[in-house]
Amino acid sequence: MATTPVQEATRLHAIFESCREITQDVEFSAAKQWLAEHPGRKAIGCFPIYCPVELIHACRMLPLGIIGAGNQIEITYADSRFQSFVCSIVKSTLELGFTKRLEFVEGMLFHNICDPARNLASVFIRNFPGMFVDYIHFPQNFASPLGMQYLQKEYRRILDALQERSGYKPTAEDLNRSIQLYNRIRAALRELYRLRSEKPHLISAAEQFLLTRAGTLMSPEKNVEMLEEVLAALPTRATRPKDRIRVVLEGSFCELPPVALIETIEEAGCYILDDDFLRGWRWFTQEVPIEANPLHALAESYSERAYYSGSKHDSREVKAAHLIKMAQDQKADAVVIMAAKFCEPALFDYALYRKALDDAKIPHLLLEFEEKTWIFDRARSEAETFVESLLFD
Amino acid sequence: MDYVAGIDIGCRTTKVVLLNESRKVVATALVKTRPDFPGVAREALEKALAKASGHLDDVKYVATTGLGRYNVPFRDLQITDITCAARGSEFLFPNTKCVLDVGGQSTRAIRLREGGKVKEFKSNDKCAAGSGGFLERAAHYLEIPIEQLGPLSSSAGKPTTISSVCAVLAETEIINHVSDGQSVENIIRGIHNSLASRSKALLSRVGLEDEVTFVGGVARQSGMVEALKETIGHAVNVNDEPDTITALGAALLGYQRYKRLGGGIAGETHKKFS
Amino acid sequence: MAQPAPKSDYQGKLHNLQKDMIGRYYDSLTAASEGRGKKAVYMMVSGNPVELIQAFDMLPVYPEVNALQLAVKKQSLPHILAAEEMGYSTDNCAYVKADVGMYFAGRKTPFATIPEPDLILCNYVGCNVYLQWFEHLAEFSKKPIYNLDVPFSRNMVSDEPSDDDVSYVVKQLEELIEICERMTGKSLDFKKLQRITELSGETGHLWSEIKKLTRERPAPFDAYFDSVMMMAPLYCLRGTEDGLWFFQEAYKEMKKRAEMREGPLPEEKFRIVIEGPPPWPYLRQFRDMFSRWGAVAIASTYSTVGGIWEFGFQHDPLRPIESMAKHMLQFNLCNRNFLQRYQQIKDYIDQWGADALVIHSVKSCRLFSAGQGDMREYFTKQLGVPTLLVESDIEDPRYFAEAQIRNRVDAFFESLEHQRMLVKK
Amino acid sequence: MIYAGGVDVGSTQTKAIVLSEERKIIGRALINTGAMVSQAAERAFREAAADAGIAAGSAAYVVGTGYGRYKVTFGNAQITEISCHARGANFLFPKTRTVIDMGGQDAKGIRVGEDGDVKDFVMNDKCAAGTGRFLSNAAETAGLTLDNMGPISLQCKKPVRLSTVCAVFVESDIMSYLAEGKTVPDILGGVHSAIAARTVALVRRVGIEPEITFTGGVSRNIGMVKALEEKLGFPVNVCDDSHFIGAIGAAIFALERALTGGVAATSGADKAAKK
Ligand SMILES: Nc1ncnc2c1ncn2[C@@H]1O[C@H](COP(=O)(O)OP(=O)(O)O)[C@@H](O)[C@H]1O
Ligand SMILES: Nc1ncnc2c1ncn2[C@@H]1O[C@H](COP(=O)(O)OP(=O)(O)O)[C@@H](O)[C@H]1O
Ligand code: SF4
Ligand code: SF4
Ligand code: SF4
Repeated sequence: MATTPVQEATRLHAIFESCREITQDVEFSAAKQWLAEHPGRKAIGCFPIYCPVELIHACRMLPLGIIGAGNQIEITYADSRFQSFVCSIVKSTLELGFTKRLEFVEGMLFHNICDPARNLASVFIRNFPGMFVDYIHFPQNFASPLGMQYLQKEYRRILDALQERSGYKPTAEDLNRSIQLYNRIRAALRELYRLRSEKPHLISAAEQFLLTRAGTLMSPEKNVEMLEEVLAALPTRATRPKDRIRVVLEGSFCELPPVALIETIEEAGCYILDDDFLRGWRWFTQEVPIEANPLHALAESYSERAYYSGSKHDSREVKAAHLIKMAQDQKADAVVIMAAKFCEPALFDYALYRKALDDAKIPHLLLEFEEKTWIFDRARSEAETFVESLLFD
Repeated sequence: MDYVAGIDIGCRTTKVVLLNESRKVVATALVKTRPDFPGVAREALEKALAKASGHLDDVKYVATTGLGRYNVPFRDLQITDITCAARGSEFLFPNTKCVLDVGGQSTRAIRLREGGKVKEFKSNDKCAAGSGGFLERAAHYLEIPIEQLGPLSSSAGKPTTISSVCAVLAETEIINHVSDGQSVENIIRGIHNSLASRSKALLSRVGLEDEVTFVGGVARQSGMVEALKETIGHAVNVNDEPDTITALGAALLGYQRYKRLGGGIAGETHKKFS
Repeated sequence: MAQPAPKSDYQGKLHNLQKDMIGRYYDSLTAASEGRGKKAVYMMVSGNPVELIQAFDMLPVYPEVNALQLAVKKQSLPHILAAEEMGYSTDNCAYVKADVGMYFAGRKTPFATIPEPDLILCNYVGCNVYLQWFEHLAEFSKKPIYNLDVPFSRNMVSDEPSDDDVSYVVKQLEELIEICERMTGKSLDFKKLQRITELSGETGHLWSEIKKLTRERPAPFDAYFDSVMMMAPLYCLRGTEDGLWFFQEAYKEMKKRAEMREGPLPEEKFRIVIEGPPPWPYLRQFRDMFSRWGAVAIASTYSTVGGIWEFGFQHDPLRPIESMAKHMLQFNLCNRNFLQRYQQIKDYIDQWGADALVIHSVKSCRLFSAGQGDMREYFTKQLGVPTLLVESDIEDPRYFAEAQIRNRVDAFFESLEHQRMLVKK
Repeated sequence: MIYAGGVDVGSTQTKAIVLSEERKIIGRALINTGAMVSQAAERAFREAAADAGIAAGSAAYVVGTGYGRYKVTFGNAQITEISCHARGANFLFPKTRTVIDMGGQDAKGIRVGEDGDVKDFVMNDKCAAGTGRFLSNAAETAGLTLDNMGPISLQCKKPVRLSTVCAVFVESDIMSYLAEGKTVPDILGGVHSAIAARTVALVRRVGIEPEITFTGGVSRNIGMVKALEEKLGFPVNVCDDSHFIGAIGAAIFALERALTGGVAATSGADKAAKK
């Protein structure tokens, strides 16, 4: 295949732009198109952080990342249900429902990440009676094998509920095929992250975020093709390294920062070498093994092979250990904690991070954001100040 | 004579500090900010130059900061006001550990590392309750000139308590106090106390440590300075022109850059003015 | 029209008894902190296996109760600020912040010195903040932690937990027994556990009988403000002879009041259900706002965070472990979903006979409050129950805007009164 | 002839109304509240009485309302502004089911029954964002007056998106937009639409049912009337007396009390009278 660098650059640009479009489309046209092309099939919305998409896919349904509406819609109904001190994603997701934008999905899956999300599931049930809504209890006891065993049973329960909605009863092979497909997606994403941390000028954090986010809104088959294409084109991308500080970013595992905000931080002079954007969609540090009992493989992977997340309370390790390790692995100059406003899991984590980072003498910055914002003056000047504090001597 | 200028375009006032070749402050100037940032920056610069009997051509390097730092076409460098406030404070008071900057629309607490560098900072969020704008409104309501706030507050006997968390709603509270016969002095001191306790909370979040340098226009008010001292229980550094410290920081950082570049860019800067 | 607030605190014998007993409980905390007492187990109030802890002669310590005591005694703010200085956000649950602040201030309070934990038992019932809170305490104290994971009541058709849920919790309780055995060097005395469970069962039963007394008109006590007094013994002394005795006395006294038609206010004009925890730092002021209008709470959801007995649950001495599991899964407010809470409130309104619902929405506790706008919507629009929502906080005195809340309360009762006039006309 | 009065002591402005026995508005007054709340209340009522051509002392019953209602020392009773707005709106527009009140420092939504009784209400909290105060600060920054800001906002082509709803910070936002070269109508359009969106979101909590009556000082601003109508998708009732609705409601309560003598028409007023 002889493509010139110019053609490749245009192609990459086109992919990123189409991802941007998909990401900002609160009408979910890409998903609707898939449904139109696959008559009789259904879509299931996944609320963050982690959702067992393999189960949905094996039931021949389309898993969709329903993760708020970004800064694309005005919240006028959901404010009446959730108070001012609740994070944006809860409200904008509910707003999507009230504005009838979720009528095309068959159902929504929620789980126990935090108290507002917990209550949101009930509010969905009451307000959208026709919708299938289920709530997954992810165990929080990992000190004993009981937690993992319970999760396997919980997956069985969810799978039963899903197959009833889809009318298709998946076999173990179906499940393993889905696991394989998502393994490929996650492997491609891991590879992109690896590449970025090595040569951060090749792909920005914002671009990669767009790729990942758009992937949650399209079919996994299409997603994997797209990612592998990007992966092939990137190494020869003609971009120049810039004089920037190297940071790793943590805290945005659930609510999504606006893309422009990520770009703002990068423009302020940061290379973001690693981050936890859309953590739930990249959940596993290794491939989920292919076993005779796929539900066991998934449950075990959840408990043993997951990235750190503020919603998974693994008391086997000190909280900040993973973060310090991430910063050290990446030889980062600093850590940026980007937490969603009102997000208790992220804000509680910060309290422990702060001390640990100070002790480890790693400079850090806390930025709070709301997905619904569209002006980033304050974040810009905070990020600039932070960069200046590391650069000026 | 060659000059380096630091220009701080705040939301209320625009400040200029001029440094000469040997890094001495030769003039400062202050004008009210208008929406026309380039124009106001230039006007302030010219005002300072007039004091130093200098000419625009003599300005070899311009560093901007503040809200309008990106809107000045003839700048050579833009830096955030937090970095600048830290640098300016450390220059004037070398033992500064914390800086409190209360300007027209924001309050910031900064913790310094060695060398006047920023270690950590916090600013108030989208809410005017802890800023100079609140004081301006209060002055307006109580029908006294803003310059009088400081002295009046200093002479208060029994400060009133202001409990409202909103700058606007606090006005109602102030009105009530007036109609209850509270003296203007006590009320203003009450406002200062409430601002001081908010400032302390912000300072504590970055780690309150002696010495604290107080910058920004509100530091012009003696009563506020006293209230802050009382609340934090430390001495507080202030100078006569606390609102120009951020511009001074910009000028110092600009000077550093200018020296590093060997002065070779003077010609270009010059062209930018025309 | 609102009257000047009558002296409404019920200051009977019970009050002194409560003070006495809780005082003794706090003394045992202080003793433990000085190394002359029992082993301290930190636990959450809602859905806990305190019976098991008592069976091992260990001391239940409730960080939530300590935090609320700090707030009542107006000691919370400095601790909250100290925690915020450490890096906790203004938007984090202030119970946690007050507790963390207090922890680093040497665990000294005006009512007791709180012992360091020997075991941090995070009985995770629905509140995700619990997990964070105890995780942090474990990191600060470097003491062992056990997350006892209680699956959330997420079955929308019934609140009955599945067999898997029950056996999962039972197995974890068995693990916990092993942990306790290791810690105390004693093996579990099953007979003792049975006796304790029996005491718990009787205590819970009496508590539920007391709560049913407020179906009378007038209600003999305020099921929000006065219930609070009875909650501490329920948590701290459940499963003890003392605890049972307290509730026997309480039942006698309340029953007598009911028979004599004595209520907490001179006249019971409005019967309300209150949802949400109280503003501890301003409890008095808050109560007065309702007393002025002759409004008495005849039921409250807050009084069920430690357990729901009034709908028929009772600990069973024959199956102590299973009944603890049931209690943790199903019969406490925190582990129930929002729709189940709607039903609970609806039952109060119907069966206890209430005129209105008051929602006190607190910023700290999103478990309680996130989504109460929807609850308000359900009760006003779907059921036509007059509903008032006011906001403040359980712990952080900075969020109590007295004038605003009062204005709302006044307007609400004004309109209720007005509607009554219209009906009478 | 029996006269009754209503005085609505707002945070910003004090409104007074005199009603005649046959429920006709015969006197009005509007003054700034200022610092001397009691005096303002008295002065407003005196002016209204003068406007009606009666002696201030000849009113049989006076009800005070608004945030400063307890300062209406010469009044016979106090009633919250929520009840008064509902009743006043019902008087001017009997089919009113929803009241949107935007005053100087707060915004309210009230659901009203057929008799003008309050079914449900909500108010904004602790923050002057999205209130009349926000608008008057915006007007001042844009170099306009309250009277012309509304009409000018209607010429808006492409509304800007504000980054803040803080009544104080809105000034710097507007300044930045002016600096960027945005037009005054576009900025004002953005201001009005932001506030309208916030208000509608607030009022939705009580449920929006037509007819909707817009009350309070901000209802005099045509730009806000249009912006609200656009967000609501319904027309709203406004008239020249909309700013006075709270005072009118108070006056009606007062008149009912005066006419029924001992028998309570509204118990609120009744009990207070016995005090
Ligand atoms: N002469 C003065 N006396 C007292 N206070 C003053 C004086 N000048 C300015 N201030 C206060 O300082 C504030 C402006 O501070 P400044 O640092 O200039 O703000 P910014 O940088 O945001 O423009 C005003 O809001 C006012 O409260
Ligand atoms: N002529 C006018 N045009 C537009 N807005 C006005 C006009 N007069 C008053 N307002 C607005 O009304 C507000 C005062 O409303 P009002 O209902 O009297 O408030 P309050 O009862 O709190 O004093 C002012 O802040 C102003 O924004
Ligand atoms: S952003 Fe935080 S608070 Fe909001 S839903 Fe996600 S985890 Fe919960
Ligand atoms: S509370 Fe007051 S000062 Fe703060 S954002 Fe709201 S209007 Fe502005
Ligand atoms: S959020 Fe509520 S239930 Fe959870 S710890 Fe805080 S106060 Fe307790």
